Amino acid sequence: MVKVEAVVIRERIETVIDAVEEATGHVGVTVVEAVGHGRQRGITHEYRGRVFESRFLPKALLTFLVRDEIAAAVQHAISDAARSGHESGDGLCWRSEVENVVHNRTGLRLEEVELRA
Amino acid sequence: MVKVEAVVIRERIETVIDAVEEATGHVGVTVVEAVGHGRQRGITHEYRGRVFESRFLPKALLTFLVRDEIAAAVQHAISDAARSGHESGDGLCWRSEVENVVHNRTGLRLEEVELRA
Amino acid sequence: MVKVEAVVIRERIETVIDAVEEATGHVGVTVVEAVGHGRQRGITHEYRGRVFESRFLPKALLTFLVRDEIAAAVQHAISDAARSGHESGDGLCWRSEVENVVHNRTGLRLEEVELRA
Amino acid sequence: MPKNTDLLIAASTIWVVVTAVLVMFMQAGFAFLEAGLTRMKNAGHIAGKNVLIFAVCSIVYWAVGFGLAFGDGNGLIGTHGFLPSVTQLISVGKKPFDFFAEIPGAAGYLFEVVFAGVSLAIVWGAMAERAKLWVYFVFGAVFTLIYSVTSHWIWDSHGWLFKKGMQDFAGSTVVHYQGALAALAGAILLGPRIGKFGHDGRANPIPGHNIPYAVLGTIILWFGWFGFNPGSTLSVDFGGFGYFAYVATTTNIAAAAGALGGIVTASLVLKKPDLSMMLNGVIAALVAITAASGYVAPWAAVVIGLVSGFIAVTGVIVVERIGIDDPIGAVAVHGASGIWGTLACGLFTVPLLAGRLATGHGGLVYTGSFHQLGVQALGVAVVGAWTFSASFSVLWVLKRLWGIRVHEEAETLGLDVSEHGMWGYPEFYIPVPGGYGTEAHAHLLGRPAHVSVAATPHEHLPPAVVE
Amino acid sequence: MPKNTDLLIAASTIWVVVTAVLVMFMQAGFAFLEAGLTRMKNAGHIAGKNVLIFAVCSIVYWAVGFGLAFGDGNGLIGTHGFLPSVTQLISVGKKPFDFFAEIPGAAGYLFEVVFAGVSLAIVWGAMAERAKLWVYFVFGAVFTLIYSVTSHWIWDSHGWLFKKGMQDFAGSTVVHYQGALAALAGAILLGPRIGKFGHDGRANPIPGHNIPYAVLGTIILWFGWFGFNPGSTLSVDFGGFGYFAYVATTTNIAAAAGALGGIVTASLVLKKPDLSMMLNGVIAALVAITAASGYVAPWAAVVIGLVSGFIAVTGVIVVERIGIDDPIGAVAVHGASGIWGTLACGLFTVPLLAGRLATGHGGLVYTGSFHQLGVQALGVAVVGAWTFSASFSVLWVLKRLWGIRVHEEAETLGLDVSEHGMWGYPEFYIPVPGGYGTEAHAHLLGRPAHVSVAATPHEHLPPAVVE
Amino acid sequence: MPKNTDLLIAASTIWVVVTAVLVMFMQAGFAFLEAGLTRMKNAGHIAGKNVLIFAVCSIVYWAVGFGLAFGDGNGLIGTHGFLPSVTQLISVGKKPFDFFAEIPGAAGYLFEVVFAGVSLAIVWGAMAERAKLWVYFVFGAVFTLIYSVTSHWIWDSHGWLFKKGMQDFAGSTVVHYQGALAALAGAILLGPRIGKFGHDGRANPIPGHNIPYAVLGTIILWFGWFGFNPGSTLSVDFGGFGYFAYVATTTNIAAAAGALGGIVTASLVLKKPDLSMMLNGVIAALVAITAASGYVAPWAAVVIGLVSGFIAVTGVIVVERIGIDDPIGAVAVHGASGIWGTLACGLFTVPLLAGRLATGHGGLVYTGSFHQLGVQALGVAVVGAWTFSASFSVLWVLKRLWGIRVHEEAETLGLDVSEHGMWGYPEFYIPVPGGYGTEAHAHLLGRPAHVSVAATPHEHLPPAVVE
Ligand SMILES: Nc1ncnc2c1ncn2[C@@H]1O[C@H](COP(=O)(O)OP(=O)(O)O)[C@@H](O)[C@H]1O
Ligand SMILES: Nc1ncnc2c1ncn2[C@@H]1O[C@H](COP(=O)(O)OP(=O)(O)O)[C@@H](O)[C@H]1O
Ligand SMILES: Nc1ncnc2c1ncn2[C@@H]1O[C@H](COP(=O)(O)OP(=O)(O)O)[C@@H](O)[C@H]1O
Repeated sequence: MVKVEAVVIRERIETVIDAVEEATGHVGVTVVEAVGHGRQRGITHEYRGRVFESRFLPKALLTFLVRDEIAAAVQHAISDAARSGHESGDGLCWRSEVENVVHNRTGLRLEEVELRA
Repeated sequence: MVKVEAVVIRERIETVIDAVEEATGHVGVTVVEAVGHGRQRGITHEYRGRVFESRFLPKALLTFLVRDEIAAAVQHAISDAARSGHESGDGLCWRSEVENVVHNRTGLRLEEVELRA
Repeated sequence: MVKVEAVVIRERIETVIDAVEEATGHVGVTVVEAVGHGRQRGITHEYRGRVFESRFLPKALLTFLVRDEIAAAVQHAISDAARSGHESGDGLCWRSEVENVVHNRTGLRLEEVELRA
Repeated sequence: MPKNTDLLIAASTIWVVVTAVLVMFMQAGFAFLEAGLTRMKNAGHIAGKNVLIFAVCSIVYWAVGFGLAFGDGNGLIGTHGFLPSVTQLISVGKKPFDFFAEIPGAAGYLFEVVFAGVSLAIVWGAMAERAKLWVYFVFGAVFTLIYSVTSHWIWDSHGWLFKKGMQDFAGSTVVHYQGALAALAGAILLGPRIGKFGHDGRANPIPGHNIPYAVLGTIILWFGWFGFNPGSTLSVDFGGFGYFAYVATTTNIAAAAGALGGIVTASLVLKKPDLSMMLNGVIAALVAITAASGYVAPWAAVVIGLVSGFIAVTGVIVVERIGIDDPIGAVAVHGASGIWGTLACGLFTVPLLAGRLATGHGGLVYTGSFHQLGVQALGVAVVGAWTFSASFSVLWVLKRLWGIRVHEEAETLGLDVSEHGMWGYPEFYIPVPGGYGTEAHAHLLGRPAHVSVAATPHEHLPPAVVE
Repeated sequence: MPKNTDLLIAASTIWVVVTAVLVMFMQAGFAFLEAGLTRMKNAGHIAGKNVLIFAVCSIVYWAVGFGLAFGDGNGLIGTHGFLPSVTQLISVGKKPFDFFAEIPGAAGYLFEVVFAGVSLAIVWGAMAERAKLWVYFVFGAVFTLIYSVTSHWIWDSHGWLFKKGMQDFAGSTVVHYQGALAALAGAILLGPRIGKFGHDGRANPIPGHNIPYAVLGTIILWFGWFGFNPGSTLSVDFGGFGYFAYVATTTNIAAAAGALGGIVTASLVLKKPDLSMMLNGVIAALVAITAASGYVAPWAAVVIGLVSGFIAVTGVIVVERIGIDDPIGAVAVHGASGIWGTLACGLFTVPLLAGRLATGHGGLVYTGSFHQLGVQALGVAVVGAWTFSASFSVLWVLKRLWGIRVHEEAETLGLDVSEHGMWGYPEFYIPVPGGYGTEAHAHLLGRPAHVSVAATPHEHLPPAVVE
Repeated sequence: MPKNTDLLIAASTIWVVVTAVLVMFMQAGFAFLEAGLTRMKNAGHIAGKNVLIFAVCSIVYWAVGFGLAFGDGNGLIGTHGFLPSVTQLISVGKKPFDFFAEIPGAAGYLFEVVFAGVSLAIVWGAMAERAKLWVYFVFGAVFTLIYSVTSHWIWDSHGWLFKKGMQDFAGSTVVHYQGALAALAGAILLGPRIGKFGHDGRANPIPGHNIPYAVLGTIILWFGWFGFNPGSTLSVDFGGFGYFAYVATTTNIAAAAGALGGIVTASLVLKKPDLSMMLNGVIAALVAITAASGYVAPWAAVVIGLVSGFIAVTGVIVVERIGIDDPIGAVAVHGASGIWGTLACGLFTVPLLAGRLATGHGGLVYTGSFHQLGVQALGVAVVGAWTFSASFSVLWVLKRLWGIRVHEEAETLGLDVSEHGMWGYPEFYIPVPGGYGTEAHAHLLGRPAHVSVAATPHEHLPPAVVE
């Protein structure tokens, strides 16, 4: 199968997940809270007269394990839905091959489980 | 080497780690708190008379970097130990190739470090 | 492109990121708080006369998506900067191939975006 | 050798000052109840604004409010005692503050200003998580005056509603109902918080972030209410020597019944013993018994409390149903229950006690007469009209002129960081992967001098890395 | 022109009501001490239940308990003053509450009900994190009655133990030891929390989630104790005019010594200055000085406090050793130290002060006689037998009939969400990847109308994606 | 039939004990203000140490301090009343404590010891997050004595500064300025926290972890200050019967003005209405009005408060500029503002009130004379020299002998876990991936018996895994 990973702004997590489901019918995602640093500048804070910046911004890291044939469509849906219209910070989306994806509950391969569903 | 990743319920994190060690002698894991969405339904909450559901459930994402020969046994041990008996939510386990795994402290390849140990 | 991942101690996160930028000019990283278990022993706590140990130690998981040609230099910079001088716990650094890295905001491939920048 | 009148002044002043101080502490109760029932991202702002508005109130009430409310004057307002002088404050029972017969004017100010502060604290509960900061200054000052006028009507011996024999022992109407009226006006003009109502119009729950805070706030309020009601005797002998102990007893019994009424109603109506509803039940009961505490029998206190618990739970839901977003339930808890408490006097006042306090007459269940109930209803109606229209108009003007609600981004980001530049819990928000409690990052530490402790890394490095 | 007796009533009532209010506030102290020393997942429930049980207690004590304890009656129980009338509550020194000579019956109720509430709060400390909600209602009501009977024995002028000259100035035995006995019964019948004892039987630490809460709780308790002990003079002249100030002094000195005893013992025995143990030391000392505060010299207060600190630390460990899971250490802190304080009177009571308070005689170190020590020991033994057996039987029956412990899943998930439907800190638990403070997710906001702001995405998309 | 003098003693003792109790509660205020304005990793330690040092202070003050300060003696120190006896504590207006004319010696001890505790609490604010635990014991004891000497000079009727007519009604100089002087010495000798100043010397912000805590702390302090200032009449008739109510009024007005002064200054100078600065403004104003509360007119209280708010904000910044790391701003808030309050008497004291209190004369604005201002300045200078040098020397010696600062690792890890073995919020720190509220991990639960519930896993496993 293919592992599609994406870094998105936190406000868009559910939008992205819904977009993937609408576009490809795929259900199943694991989400991790992340912070990122990129071209975008960090947030400015003030405390007792001191102004300072955090170089990191809150993001989320999404992992989708999907059938090879829908991988491209999933990526498309993600980067489309992740787009917020801000000048910066919408993150990335990429994919890689993974082998032998096992479904813990049944011990079967995920493909089979998804077929049965 | 091989990177074995697994999504498991949080209660089973240590059980899974112990199972891997027992089965293959492998020590070394990195754990991240995650939340997941899959076939399973989310939790229902009530507050001031409103009932609502969170579509996400708490999970953990485990990453094991292991020698190629034990990868299969590690996966086996994981999905076995991750099985909770609930109807749903036990997660997945998969693997992929990784190159040049460097051990930061010594700068050596992890294989070598493990051999020496 | 190449995905370089690293597990480092939290105090070194920014040192590592700066080292990568200095060595290769690469900007862009996604950071996740993790806890790890390896050769190193955990922390000891005391509460109301009971001493106990947590087998896990706080770490961070860094993900860099980089151009193939600089991957080696990036890994070098990481494991170098991650070295703390403690006897243990400095973590790992590895890499793997990833395909079709899309930049969400523009929908372009990340390579192109980086070229333009 | 002190004279007995001196000793009476001493005892009365001790009593009034101590109870005033208890009431002042209710600001901490409101701060934590409100912060607990709202979101983390606004916690510092919500808690901190209680300090701010009590400050505004203290100054304005000293300058103008106290004179308006308790200075000599006519049936509508007090016309003397503005910016009171040292002598006016230290003398006892002298004009313009002769309303306070056994305590110095200063004790009168202290006791009455903390009441104004409570009424003001209620206002913001319903406006929480979206109002602009400066609105607290401006409307805080204006409401203090609106409040002062009403308190003159009902409490001052020249007040026209007082003369009609209206019974509002410690202010179910004056303090709580009034606060709720302004809160309602504010909530309507502000509109609901982002995300409170879905596109289908269904209300979404926005859970408060810290129930232990809400519990602490509620216990502090219960505690402070022992100053609020018993202290309203304004002396040690009003109603008889030590009568205030009786007032404290009805207060405690009603509050207890309110907790039970609230949690039972929640269990039956909502199918869950919602803790925030139990706490609302306690406060609603305290609000209701405020008017009645000096007038009713213990059994009536139980009834008043139980009903208040029911009002709190159902009231919160009804307010939400009609599309008003009241984060902490101020309209139901202080408004609906304040009305209930005021009317309850008309039902349950014991003639004997009405006599002892020389205010109005016995209630329906004792006298069979609707007279007192009528007086109470009149008060509720008049105050409702005056305070709501006054508050609504002022806030409406402020909204038209400068706007009273923060921008969408500010609200989404949270008022702590957008209005004050820093979160209430920075270590949960400033995205520092090093995480809580470590500051090992560039903007605080400066770069560590050396990034490597290995002699020369290259030596150890595997060819694969050096290539 | 007030009469001197009126002024005496006024002053005494002020004193008793103010101190009663301080004691009532101890509920916040217990709520935060207990919440702080238990886990996040139960924080709302733990804090909230203190409001609930104080409510139950207030109603039950008004209806029955107060009469049982202080109404006219025989040596075993009071038989009058149930559901007291208005007149009974406002009159001073009249039957059935003539026990209270210088304050109205209402002041008596208020002061005594908050004591019952404290005793009840102690009970639940040892039962924390696993008891069912309804048990609080039922056993709360029952224990209030058990408590009332004992307090009649020791405090009421007709009480048989009082007649024997037992010295328990403010209730080391009546309030604290009793609460601990019920707590012990509850902890035994409930069994330990999941995970408290490993398969090897070794106790596992389950750290409390918030030490600052525990500190706040402890300071609030220390604060409230200045009502608890000094207020027990029930007038301004018992022991001499202003004698209550002396009681406050011994209380403060003992508490201070308790903190030092606790932290030093912890440092020596546990090799760490455990903060929770220092706090337990303070409370244990306050518990011990409760009986002795009116009877002993300052140096004795220091001794009592230091020993209490030692008892707290070692007691907590011993209780754990014998396999009892007492999350906040109620059995050691209120039980063991309550016994110590009661017996300490038999050792250190100053004859002069015993005389002034007209209760019992001097202690061993002054009189060389074991008499008073014997009386104290008798009281401890009798109350121990009565309260433990009564509490154990009632809880045993409840357990047999309906079960008093929540299900395993509920306990693992936490009582906040399982019993009340919502966590005490929702933003830490509701798994929302958007994280604290953002509600930008489906179940609250409804889907955003547009998911893309790019003109038509396909144009920009690389072939690789469109294929 | 009580005599009027008895009733006077009763009333005065009630007043003094109640206000003393309010002041004692200020320890909770400092605990939460300090914990709120420092980091999570030190929260338990910061909060807990307030209990510890108040304990040390209570014992030392009882043994030595009280005699030094208020026992009979000469102009420099008291020489009697150490380890006071029962009789000395229960008798009224008798040697060695005849300074307290209308209350028992015990009431005197209680009221004065809580003041010493406040002064001591201030000391540690500036030393927060880096001092060793034992230093609290040693320096806590020493400072209590330094403090006692100064309080004798200014407050005791034999004190040489008192005889000069210095006006310090409740201790802007004695309590707050002194505490700040020791705090300054400590902050200098400890040096800044790791990361406070960058390599370029620029100060880095280290945000406090919990603004709601800081708000609670501030409101508790405001609440407690109603004991602090008004209670300093030490009777019900000093300045006239019920005069203390006037003191409470100026206190409240000044505090309110301080909040406004603080937030306005912050908005103008810092361009943000920083909440922590508003809170500092409140406290600075309370500090300043402490000396003046009995002497000045309401309008002057407003001026004093506004200026204090300005001093708090600018002072905090200046202290940081000159390279001193004072985490909660003690030096500015208690030091600079304490001086301001003391001098303000020289400016604004109303002659009438100076007369009523029979201390010093009217201020510059009324009398046109610089006399009182001179006396005030003298006091400030002398106390500054004495307390700073004494504190600095003692801490300098401690530093030389054993070191007063924790090791770098301990400071980085946080004092909770390094000094006490456990974090103040364990569930945020103990790295348990199971996360908050679940203890399902080996070191607590012991291994689950079975790891699999599937019949025999191999059957289901895909060939790829079994190979
Ligand atoms: N090369 C990279 N490797 C890993 N993560 C990256 C990389 N570039 C960007 N990211 C992630 O994407 C987020 C957005 O990137 P950023 O450059 O700020 O957005 P934009 O390119 O739209 O300005 C970053 O915060 C980071 O989490
Ligand atoms: N296709 C997927 N990609 C990524 N994560 C997945 C996928 N399917 C499931 N998961 C993860 O596994 C968890 C359990 O999946 P779920 O479908 O709920 O379990 P089950 O299949 O046993 O019902 C999910 O919460 C999610 O974290
Ligand atoms: N085989 C592995 N797979 C995944 N993560 C690992 C592995 N080995 C180590 N780690 C990560 O690296 C961290 C440091 O490893 P550890 O063995 O403690 O360091 P050292 O080898 O320097 O003693 C661990 O806490 C874990 O997070």
